[in-house]
Amino acid sequence: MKNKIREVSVLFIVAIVSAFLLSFVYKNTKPVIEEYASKTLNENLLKAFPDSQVHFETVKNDTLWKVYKGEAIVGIVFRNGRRGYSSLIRPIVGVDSAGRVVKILIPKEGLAETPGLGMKVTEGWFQEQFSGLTLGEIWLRGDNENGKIDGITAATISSRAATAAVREGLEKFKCYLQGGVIEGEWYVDDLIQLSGVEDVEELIEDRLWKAKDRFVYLSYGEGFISQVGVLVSIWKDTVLAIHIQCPEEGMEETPGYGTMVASIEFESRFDNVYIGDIDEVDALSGATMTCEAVKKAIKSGYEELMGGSE
Amino acid sequence: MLQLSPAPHITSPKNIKKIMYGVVGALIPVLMGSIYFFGWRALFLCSLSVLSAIFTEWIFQRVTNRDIRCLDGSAIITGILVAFNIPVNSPWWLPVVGSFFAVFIVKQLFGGLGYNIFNPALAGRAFLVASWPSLMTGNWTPPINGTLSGIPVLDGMTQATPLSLLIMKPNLNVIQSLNSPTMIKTLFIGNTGGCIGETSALLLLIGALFLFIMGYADWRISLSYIGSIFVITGIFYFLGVTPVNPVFHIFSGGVMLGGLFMATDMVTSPVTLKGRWIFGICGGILCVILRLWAGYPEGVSYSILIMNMFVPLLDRLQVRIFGR
Amino acid sequence: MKQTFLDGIIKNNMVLVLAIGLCPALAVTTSAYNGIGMGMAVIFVLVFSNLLISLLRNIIPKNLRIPIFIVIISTFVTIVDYTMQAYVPPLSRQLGVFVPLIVVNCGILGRAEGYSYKHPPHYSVMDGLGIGLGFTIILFLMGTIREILGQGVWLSIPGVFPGFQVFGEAFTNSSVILMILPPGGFLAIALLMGLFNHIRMHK
Amino acid sequence: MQLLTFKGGVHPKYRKELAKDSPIKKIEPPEFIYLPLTQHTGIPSKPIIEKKDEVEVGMKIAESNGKLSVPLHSSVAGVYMGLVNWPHPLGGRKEAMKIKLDPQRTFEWKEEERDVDLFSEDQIIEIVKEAGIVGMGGAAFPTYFKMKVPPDKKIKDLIINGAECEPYLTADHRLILERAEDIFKGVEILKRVLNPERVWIAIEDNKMDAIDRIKEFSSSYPWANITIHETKYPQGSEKQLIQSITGKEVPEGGLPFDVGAYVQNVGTVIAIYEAVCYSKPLYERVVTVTGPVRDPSNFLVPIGTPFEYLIEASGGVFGGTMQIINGGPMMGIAQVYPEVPVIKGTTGILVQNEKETLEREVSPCIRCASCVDVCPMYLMPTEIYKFIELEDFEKAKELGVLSCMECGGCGYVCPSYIPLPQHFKYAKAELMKEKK
Repeated sequence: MKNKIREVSVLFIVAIVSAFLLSFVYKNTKPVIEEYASKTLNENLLKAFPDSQVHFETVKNDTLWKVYKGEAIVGIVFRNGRRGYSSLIRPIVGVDSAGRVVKILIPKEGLAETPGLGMKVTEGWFQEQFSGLTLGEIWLRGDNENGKIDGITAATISSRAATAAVREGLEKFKCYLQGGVIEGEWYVDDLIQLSGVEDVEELIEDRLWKAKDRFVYLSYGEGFISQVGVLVSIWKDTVLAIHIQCPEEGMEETPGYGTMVASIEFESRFDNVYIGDIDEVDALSGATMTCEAVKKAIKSGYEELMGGSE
Repeated sequence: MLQLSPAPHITSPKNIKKIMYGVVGALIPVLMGSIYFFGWRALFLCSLSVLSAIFTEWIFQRVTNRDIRCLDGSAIITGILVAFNIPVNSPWWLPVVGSFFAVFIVKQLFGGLGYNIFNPALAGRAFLVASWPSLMTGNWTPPINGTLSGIPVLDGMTQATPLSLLIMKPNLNVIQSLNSPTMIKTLFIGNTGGCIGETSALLLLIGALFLFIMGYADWRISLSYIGSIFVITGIFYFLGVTPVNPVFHIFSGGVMLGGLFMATDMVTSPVTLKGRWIFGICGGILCVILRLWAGYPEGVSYSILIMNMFVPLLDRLQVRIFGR
Repeated sequence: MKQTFLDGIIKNNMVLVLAIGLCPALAVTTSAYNGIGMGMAVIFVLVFSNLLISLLRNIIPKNLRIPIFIVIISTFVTIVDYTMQAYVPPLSRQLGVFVPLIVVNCGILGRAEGYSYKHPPHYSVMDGLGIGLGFTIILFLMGTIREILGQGVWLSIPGVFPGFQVFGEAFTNSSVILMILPPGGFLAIALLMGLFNHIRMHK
Repeated sequence: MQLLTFKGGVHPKYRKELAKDSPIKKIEPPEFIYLPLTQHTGIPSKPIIEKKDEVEVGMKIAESNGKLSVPLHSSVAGVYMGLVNWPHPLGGRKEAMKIKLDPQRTFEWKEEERDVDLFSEDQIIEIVKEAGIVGMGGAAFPTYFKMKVPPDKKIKDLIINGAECEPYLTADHRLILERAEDIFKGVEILKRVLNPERVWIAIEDNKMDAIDRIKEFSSSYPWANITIHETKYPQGSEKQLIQSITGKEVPEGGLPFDVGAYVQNVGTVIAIYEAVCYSKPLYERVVTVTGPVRDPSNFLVPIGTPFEYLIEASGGVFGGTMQIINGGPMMGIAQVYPEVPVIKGTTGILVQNEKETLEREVSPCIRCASCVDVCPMYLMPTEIYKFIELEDFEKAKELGVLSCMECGGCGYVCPSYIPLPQHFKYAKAELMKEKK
């Protein structure tokens, strides 16, 4: 018994000492790390919207920024992701007030496309093609008559994904250029994005909407700490797309773990999934509870809302 | 003085040199065909590749003090097959590097002739595809004797093989032309875009027939490989999974070259009959999966390389020992 | 002491002889700079964890030694991680998850268990230095091979120095991409291991 | 006409035409005869005469020395010169009884014919043992021992092996042509002892004249079924012959009577007949001398005659002797000394001149699997060979190396000229050592 106490106390002391040491290091490095992060972000934003007189205001963390020149909004910068060949391609796109792409930037970091093929989306010549294009023109030449983008030879998937990420992001966020912000609940701007059209018919207040060719519903699931909201667009039995409430929109899951589910990459895992197969979607490691909450929200919302309306 | 040698005191007329040079001979008509379709550059690249293979082997055997057997024919086969697996307008150094990798890394470092796990030429091709993907998969020239065989030219995609059109989600017109009898005929003759040695199904079949008759290659592997591709794509065609018919599938791309000359490589295929059937069928299934659902248009080389890995396992499928 | 140090570099080389710690060796060695960075991080963790474990070797109870080792090692790893994030962020981004993963690098736990738990502090520090240096050298060599063949440059530091052009512009434009892909890591490690064994056997 | 056959096997060049048409000639004995004490599988015989003793033809000079042993008889009349250490055709030097010929005393075996019906089965077996008869197809297994079938095993198929599958050799072929009736008489004796349900006489289709000759007697001996076999090596191997005829496989490590079969070579059958009916011991046998000799022939040779004497008798070699082989080209053993004597199991002597001797440069195995395809025992020689090279004999055993009968088929087809049978012999020897 005495031995046991000794053993445990040694472990305890070691742990205490290491905790003190770590908190000291953390305290000293945190400001440096944060400063660097904001510096890089600012640099990237400036690359996407090169104008020395502007400043950026974050609308959604890591996703949307408004660009101010003095008091006036002169454009937006957004970041939108689309799955490429083997990773999520997330271009940072600067848009001027006319809805024209100023510049795009696809950072190498976190990108795992095939070197020499898909990785070429990070090359200047590819990104420069986007400058000055409007919504209808952001297509690969082969895919659309108005397309003005030359794909990368032998890397169609990656170039198509990069192009689509820019186009879809532009479509999604262009409302911020007119009138500024859409007022209302957290899901309102995403509702427009998910319904595909601007005028939707509200079937059940704040819960269920009908668009031209799909339904959109809002549902909540019990997460690790809080309720997690999920906006789901669905047609027949197939989930078309989902949007998960992100921390900026009021989700209160464990930062760095639970909140990770509110990523475009995770959301894209639910694209075109049959409702019965929702459980098969891979969870994020470290955020099992929150992922379960999302899945539960999708399923329970479906049963509750769609069951009655059809 | 009497000589002492172990029994048996007579041997069959087959020997390594005959087998190897037999295979080289079987590849000659294909080479001549590709010179006809693609011009003299095909021969140029092929010679470079062969020289590089032989030279690499010679150097290695010289440096490591082994018997010099760089002219036993196996290096020549590897050289030719590496060249057959690259597009004709590749830079000159591509086949040289490919053959070097095939012979040095894949063959000699594993112990030389008979000890390599992977087919050297295919591994060489895989190396080239991974290292210079745009040169290897986006660099097609139409044969000099015609346009790309009557395929409607897509904007921005003038340079494509019939097979690589498939992965670009083509429209109905293209699919119709891919399914047409003219297309099949062109693919059979070989007057189409593709790697140097893979386009002409006819000439490849002639060469392979010679090998089968001489017993230098096993027809079971070829039959099971190509046959399973045909059957599976046939089923998928009727189910609507793949838009093109099975005949197109087996004549396009490298199925013929791979199934007739690469999968049948003695060193890297199983020794038992049962093993060979399984090898061929699984290889065919893999090839279809890779073709239809993987990133590259072609799946032949990887399907065979993957099956190569299973050969030691398949060799354990021993036929029942007599009386056991 | 000197022998301990040299053994750590050659006779007990972590990658080539003991074949442990291969995961970071394969994953981060796409450039020589990355290799050095990873190596330095490992040296730091190894030396300090060895030292501490050796100092505490008479206090640490046998039954609980593994958890205590892990706590000590992970403390130093986290220190390295924060420090790198703060002062060499590009390198930290490049090495990514492999810095935190030093915790489970079996090389470090292996030395703690196999050496410093049984030897006095000065020997343990020397062992940590030697093993760490041996690891760094191999990572540097692998990084060199892969970077030169795969990218045509040598010792490039992201954002600071573009690297030496080794074979000229033409080669850089059509370098052997395979070498900076995962198979290239395996190839490089296999070639180095083969060469090393060849030299050892024929000495 | 349906040809019977087995799975696997090879088709070498047979070259039987060399000696096929040469009738069996009785040869004059040489001056010295060497009779090794080990002429059969089993324990060596024990000499029972003293040095300088006079010996007669057919006189017992050494006796059976244990269960698996047979007596030895002098093949000439002369004087016993004592034991010498003499080359043995199966390799090495072994003890042999040296006999000097007395040319004055010529001799022809002239015992009265005896009625077989007088003897009981046990007596017949005893006669066979005393006559020193061993399997004459090459294996040299004591025949009396083989005839003592365990009482719980019933012989259903008695197979007379006339499928002389070794290339070049024609001794059995000539025996069938010249002494067909004796064969039938010998089989009748065997039939009495073994009491089989069926009797088969198996001959390959490259010996059609022999088949015709046997068929001439089919009316007098209606119990005999003649089976015609595909000319394929090793058709004459015991297990393959049983498989060809009955479709049954002798179990691994088992004996033919495990599947109710009994195989006996035609030469042995004649020896049994002579021993039982004429009380003639086994002191001479038919040997084919062939290859690039001027006059390839089939000799009736006193056992103990040196090889070189027989090669001389067939006219000598042209092209320079490079290799003298005891037996045929597939399984025969190359000899170091030309003076080795003929023993009871010597089926033939094959000579090879410089042109025919193989210059084999061994290449690495390319896994062509020819050996796997031809192995009549369904082994994987290429795999077994790999393990033997690594000295992993246990693994080789697992893969069935002990089933290998060293027929040489794999070595014949190997395009890399790897002496596979040699490796298997080595592995089997090593495994035997371990067992001990």
